[in-house]
Amino acid sequence: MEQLLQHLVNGLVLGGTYALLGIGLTLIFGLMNVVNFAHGEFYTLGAYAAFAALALGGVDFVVAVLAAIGAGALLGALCERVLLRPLRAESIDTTMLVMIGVWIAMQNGELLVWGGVAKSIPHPFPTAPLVLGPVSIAPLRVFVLVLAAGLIAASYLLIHRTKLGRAMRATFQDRDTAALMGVRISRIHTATFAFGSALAAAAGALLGPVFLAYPSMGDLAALKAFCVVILGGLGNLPGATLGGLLLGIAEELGAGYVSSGYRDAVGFVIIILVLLLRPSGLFAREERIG
Amino acid sequence: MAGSASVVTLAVRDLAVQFGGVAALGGVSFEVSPGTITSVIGPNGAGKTTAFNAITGYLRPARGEITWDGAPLTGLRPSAIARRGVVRTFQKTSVFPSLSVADNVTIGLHLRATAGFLDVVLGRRRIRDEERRLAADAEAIIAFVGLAHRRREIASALPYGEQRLVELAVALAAHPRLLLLDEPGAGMTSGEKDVVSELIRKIRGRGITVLLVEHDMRMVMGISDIVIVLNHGRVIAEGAPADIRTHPDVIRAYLGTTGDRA
Amino acid sequence: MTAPEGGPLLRVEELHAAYGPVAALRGLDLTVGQGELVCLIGANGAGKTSTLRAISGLLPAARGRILFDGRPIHAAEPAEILEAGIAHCPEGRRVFPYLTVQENLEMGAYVRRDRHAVAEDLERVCTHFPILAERRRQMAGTLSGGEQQMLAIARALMARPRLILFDEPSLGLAPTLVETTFEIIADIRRRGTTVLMVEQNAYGALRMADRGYVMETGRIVLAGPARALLDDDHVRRAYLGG
Amino acid sequence: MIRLARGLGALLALTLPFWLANPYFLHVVIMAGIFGVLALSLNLLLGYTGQLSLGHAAFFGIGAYTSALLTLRLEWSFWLALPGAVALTALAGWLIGRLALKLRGAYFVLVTISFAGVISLVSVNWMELTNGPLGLPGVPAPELGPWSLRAKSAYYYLVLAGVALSYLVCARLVGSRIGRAFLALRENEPLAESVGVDVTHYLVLAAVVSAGLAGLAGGLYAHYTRFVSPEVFLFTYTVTMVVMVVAGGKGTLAGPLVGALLFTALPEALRLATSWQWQMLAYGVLLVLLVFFLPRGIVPALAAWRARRAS
Amino acid sequence: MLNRWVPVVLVVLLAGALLTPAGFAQAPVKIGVIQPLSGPVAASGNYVRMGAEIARDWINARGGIGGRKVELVIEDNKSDPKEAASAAEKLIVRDRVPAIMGAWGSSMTLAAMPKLEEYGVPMVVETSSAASITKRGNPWIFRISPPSEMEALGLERYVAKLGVKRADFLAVNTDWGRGAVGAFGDMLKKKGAAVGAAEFMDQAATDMNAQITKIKATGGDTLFLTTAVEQITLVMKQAQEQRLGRKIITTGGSSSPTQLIKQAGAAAEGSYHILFFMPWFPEAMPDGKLAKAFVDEWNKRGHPFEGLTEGFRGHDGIATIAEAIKAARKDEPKAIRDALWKVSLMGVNGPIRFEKDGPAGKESGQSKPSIFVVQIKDGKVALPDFLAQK
Repeated sequence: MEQLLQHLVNGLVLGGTYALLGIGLTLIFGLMNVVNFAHGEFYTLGAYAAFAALALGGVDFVVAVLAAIGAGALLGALCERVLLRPLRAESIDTTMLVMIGVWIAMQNGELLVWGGVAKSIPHPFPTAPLVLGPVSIAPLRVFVLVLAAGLIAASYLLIHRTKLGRAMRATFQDRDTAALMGVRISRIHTATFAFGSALAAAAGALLGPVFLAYPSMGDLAALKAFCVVILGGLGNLPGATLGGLLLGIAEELGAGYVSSGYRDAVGFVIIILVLLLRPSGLFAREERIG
Repeated sequence: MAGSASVVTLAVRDLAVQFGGVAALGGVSFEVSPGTITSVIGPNGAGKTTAFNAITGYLRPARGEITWDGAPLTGLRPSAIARRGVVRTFQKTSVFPSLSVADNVTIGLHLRATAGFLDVVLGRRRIRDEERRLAADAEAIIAFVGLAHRRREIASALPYGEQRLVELAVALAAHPRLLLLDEPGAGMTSGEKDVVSELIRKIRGRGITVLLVEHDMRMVMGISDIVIVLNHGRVIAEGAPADIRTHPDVIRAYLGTTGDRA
Repeated sequence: MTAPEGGPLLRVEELHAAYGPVAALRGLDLTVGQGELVCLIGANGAGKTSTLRAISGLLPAARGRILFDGRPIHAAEPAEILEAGIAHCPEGRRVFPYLTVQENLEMGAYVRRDRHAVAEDLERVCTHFPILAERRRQMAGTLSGGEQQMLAIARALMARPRLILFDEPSLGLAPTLVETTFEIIADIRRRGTTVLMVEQNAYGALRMADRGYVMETGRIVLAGPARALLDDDHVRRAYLGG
Repeated sequence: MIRLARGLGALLALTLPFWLANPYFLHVVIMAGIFGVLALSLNLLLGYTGQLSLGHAAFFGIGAYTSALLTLRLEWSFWLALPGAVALTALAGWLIGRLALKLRGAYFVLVTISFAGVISLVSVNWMELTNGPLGLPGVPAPELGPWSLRAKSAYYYLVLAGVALSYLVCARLVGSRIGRAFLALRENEPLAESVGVDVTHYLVLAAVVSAGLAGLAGGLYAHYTRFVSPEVFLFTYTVTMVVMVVAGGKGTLAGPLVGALLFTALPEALRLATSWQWQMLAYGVLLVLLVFFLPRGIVPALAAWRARRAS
Repeated sequence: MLNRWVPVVLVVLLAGALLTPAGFAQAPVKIGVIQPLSGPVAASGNYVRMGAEIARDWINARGGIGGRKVELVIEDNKSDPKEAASAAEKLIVRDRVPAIMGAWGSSMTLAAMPKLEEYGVPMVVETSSAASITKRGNPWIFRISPPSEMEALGLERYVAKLGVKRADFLAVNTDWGRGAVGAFGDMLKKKGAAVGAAEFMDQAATDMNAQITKIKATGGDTLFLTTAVEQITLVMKQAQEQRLGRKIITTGGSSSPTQLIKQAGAAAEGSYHILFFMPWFPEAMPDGKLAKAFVDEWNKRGHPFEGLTEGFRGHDGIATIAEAIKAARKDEPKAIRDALWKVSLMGVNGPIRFEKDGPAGKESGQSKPSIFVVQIKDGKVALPDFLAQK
């Protein structure tokens, strides 16, 4: 029982960050139909941006997270404008291949700039764990969970309460009619990619201090994000959130009670089962965004 | 092309289709007599294409029965229905876009070939003969629809009217005994429509029963033996073209009401 | 900025347009005068919807000109055309099914920056269409067909257009709702907005219109005062052949 | 013109070991051949049926492990083990084809990725069978009667035969009713159904053949490097295959081979052209540029160029 | 317009690859180096490379080998066995190196090994720990790093002093981790200690909470941890968060306690580390002067201090090969192989001398490296009490 509770708490923290990654990807995938293999690289970018701001710029932790978000949004927008917009008429494999190229180039660019040695990102929290009965958790992780929840909530607000978010949802539901309403579809694409990338960068900046920053850190993260997207259904924010939490908890329990070697298989098996039984995602109502 | 006017009929009984609780077809019954050109007409949203989709296995009806040649078609997959000789075309132009006209038609001949995996991989002689025969058949069908000069061109690069002819050729290649045409004249110039009308008559001349959905009344009235009128998911009239044109319910369905509203 | 007194608000000249290889418009000419209600009729596939899509910038013009208020708009983006004052209420209503009624209305005012006036318009539309006020927080996809039509019209009005394009507003509606819809459109015109309407229900549309055009295979084959067209046998033939 | 080029190419391929004295280049060509088989295999699915498998490394790996295990544990001859590997991977392809029958596009992609992920983890964790991450060293080189095919030039001909066989299978399929059914599935599924093409049957068939060919490549790889470890399941192998197919020209017979040659040579060329820090970065940038400027691939671009010149 | 030059560039690159004549430069003595310079274990590979470069510069500063300069030809194996084999092929055939040092991970080394046999070129293995490397009957392999069994044996005499009664294992799911769990488990059982859970983690995994939670439930007293320093950091932090409260012993010599102190902070306190080099107390090494000089040179070059526990391998590997070439008096692979059997030198780690290992007639060489244990105490690296008292 004690062990189960600890596993659940661990899974919750892990799942929160999976959700953050998944939300960004599900928007990009759902709205733009781009299989974004470089998503994990924006996560890595976020971690390094936070490292640069904290260790080299000496700024506050929250400022560093904001800097990472800014860097992610900027590079995401650039990537969309320069590479994806001219290829919008091409097939999904073509854009996927371009993103594979971006993935390889960004990862090796990071290796070149930062070297292969993992960077430890400083943070202002005490290292002694908070103890609640049988469960213990580091203050940093609590902070990460809270901030991740905050960012997820902010994403909801952006999607559901702002003009931009409304236009994004409208575009996803009916592109032509959205254009008739005066929505400039290419701007929506740029905004979506920038927003998704910013969320990935935020996840990187938050998890960087918990883990470490190194060039290939995004690979596994991207894989998990894809799992979350499928679990939740394309463009489905609550689905991605729930999917992230579910995946985090399932992995913890799988590793804890089945076999730690098969830990990453949990996500794959879930994907296969979900796609076979409910191809539109576990929580999908219909395909829609929001 | 085999299958002359025999007792073969398509019978649709009490066909109903629901889309998310809304009835698209609310119990439609009709029959298609062999060797005829039968048209299904009706205003937009009347359920014509829905009926086609249900007959050819692209939609699962909520209830009702479709029999062809005495045997039920309900529940079969489209490819299995095609194998029984019921072949359709689509409302929106539907070709294999990046392939040549000849390749389009040769795909249509799928059911007339027999090559299995091993035959192909081992490169058996029988297969080479079969391929030659298929190529000749494809040529004949392309010539029949009048596209011989286009056979090497990529289907999606053809003008619209000719794409519709490619589509027709593909369907003919599948060896239909009943051919369902979904708006064969849509978007064509009147000259092109005349060509299609003539073709449809020639197809009937080869013993193929034709069932078509069409909006162009000149075309429908010109070639049909029987016209069936659908509105709001039900049959509102059925008969010879001349009777249909003056049928008051049909006029109301199409043009609305003139003076006092019913 | 307005056109010379009495000049047409919208003028379409020799317009050609195509979907890929498929020609949709083949030299279309029509005009809509300030304050008029003009209806465009014709059989399916004649190119009525394509005409509206070309005017609102969704279908690029291959040749020809479209002038709104004397200014060429055939090369403009949909957003610019909307800003110029043309709203398009598309065929099949096309409300955003997973936006609430209110959000759909707000989408209608997407290009407007006068937030206060938008809020006022929102209230005005809601008093005008009480059924929408009732369903304000409901997803538009859950509305009935008639309610969706009201919403689509109201959404187009939210842009404060000078010209509204209606595409088959009566499509798929029960007869009483057709009546209501037509009344609403007539009312919009009475309040000073110019209307160009595509309708399959030809007689119904012609009864309320000032002028009518009959389309066939991408061009105008007949034009005239609506009353005259009502009695013209050509119209019946366009639909039912013969 | 084309025939002359083909004849010259064949002559070149057959005599390569005689004038390409440097075994390092021969090694690069052998690897290109193995990847050529993989690219042909992936192309069958991606290029012809239009379904992208991102789990192809799984078939490659299953082939490599099967052939290695059959020769190591059961001491089968290479000539039996290789068909065994092909058969088992074909079976795996059948399984995936059946599973993903109704899935298309991105969903098909994700099922294949997941399948590869699971198989890869099995290879790491099923110590008794696969020796886990330690891998299987000492995979024997094939023997032909009294001769061992250990020498590079000999193995080259074995791989060449594999490429030729794969190409032949693909070419014959593509030119037949079956290949046309694949194309019909890619081009317009509802229309294909309407003329009697049982698309699901052909999707499964394509998956089976594609997997089988990938298994062949895996077997050839295992007996060439003579060491198999779970890294054969690395996602980068799949990515490399996709790059080869799409950059070379999917849906063409020559495209995958051109892509395989180019993208096996490119990293080696970069090894020479620039220091290791820049190699992968340059690879990524070149890939982006290539796709950006030739989105349909090299072979179709060449064909279009020739057509333009001819007209 | 631009789409013209892309294929042109590619063709030029391809042609360059195929047509550049192989170098026949006579002057320098070439030594091949295969290391993971990119990919997940890039950091370690780069440290080894830095150490190798120090050895090269030192040898050259002393006049090279018989008057010829040493040149390192460095190849990246991208942490991928296929690349390791390709790199070996390229070094041997194109660059014509007479000897190689490599290839860090065991799977990479194992993949490169058939090439050595094929072309008859010796390789000095500086890091790999899988027992099978020297047991396979490849007479071109000379290993200076300890296989896990040897490392476990090195710890054997301290088991009682460390107070290990019931041990659990957490290891990276690779040849190295699996091998260490087996070897240390056997050794502990032999010494009468109980062995509890054996948990594994993916090389790229960052969240090991599940494994830690599971280990926590076994009630042991010691956790043996085998993985790269990044994951050690994460495990230590996460173990602290979960109040695991175990004695942690890291194996494999890659743990770099300095980096752990920096990155894991208090979480690393009290942990023990099996190492093959102690840069904090170079004077305590078998050859104190050499060790001190190496540490100074490393620092002078501005390399990170935490890399020293890996970097020394590069030095020792290159020094060993140089010594063999010197003894052979020519840079010819077979002569170097024969000479390797006779070398006896002092490395940073300690004496290097090869003994036969593996099937008779086709033995590989295995040196017996020195093994050390340090402890992190009060945020500093120290000798454990039971050693310091001596």
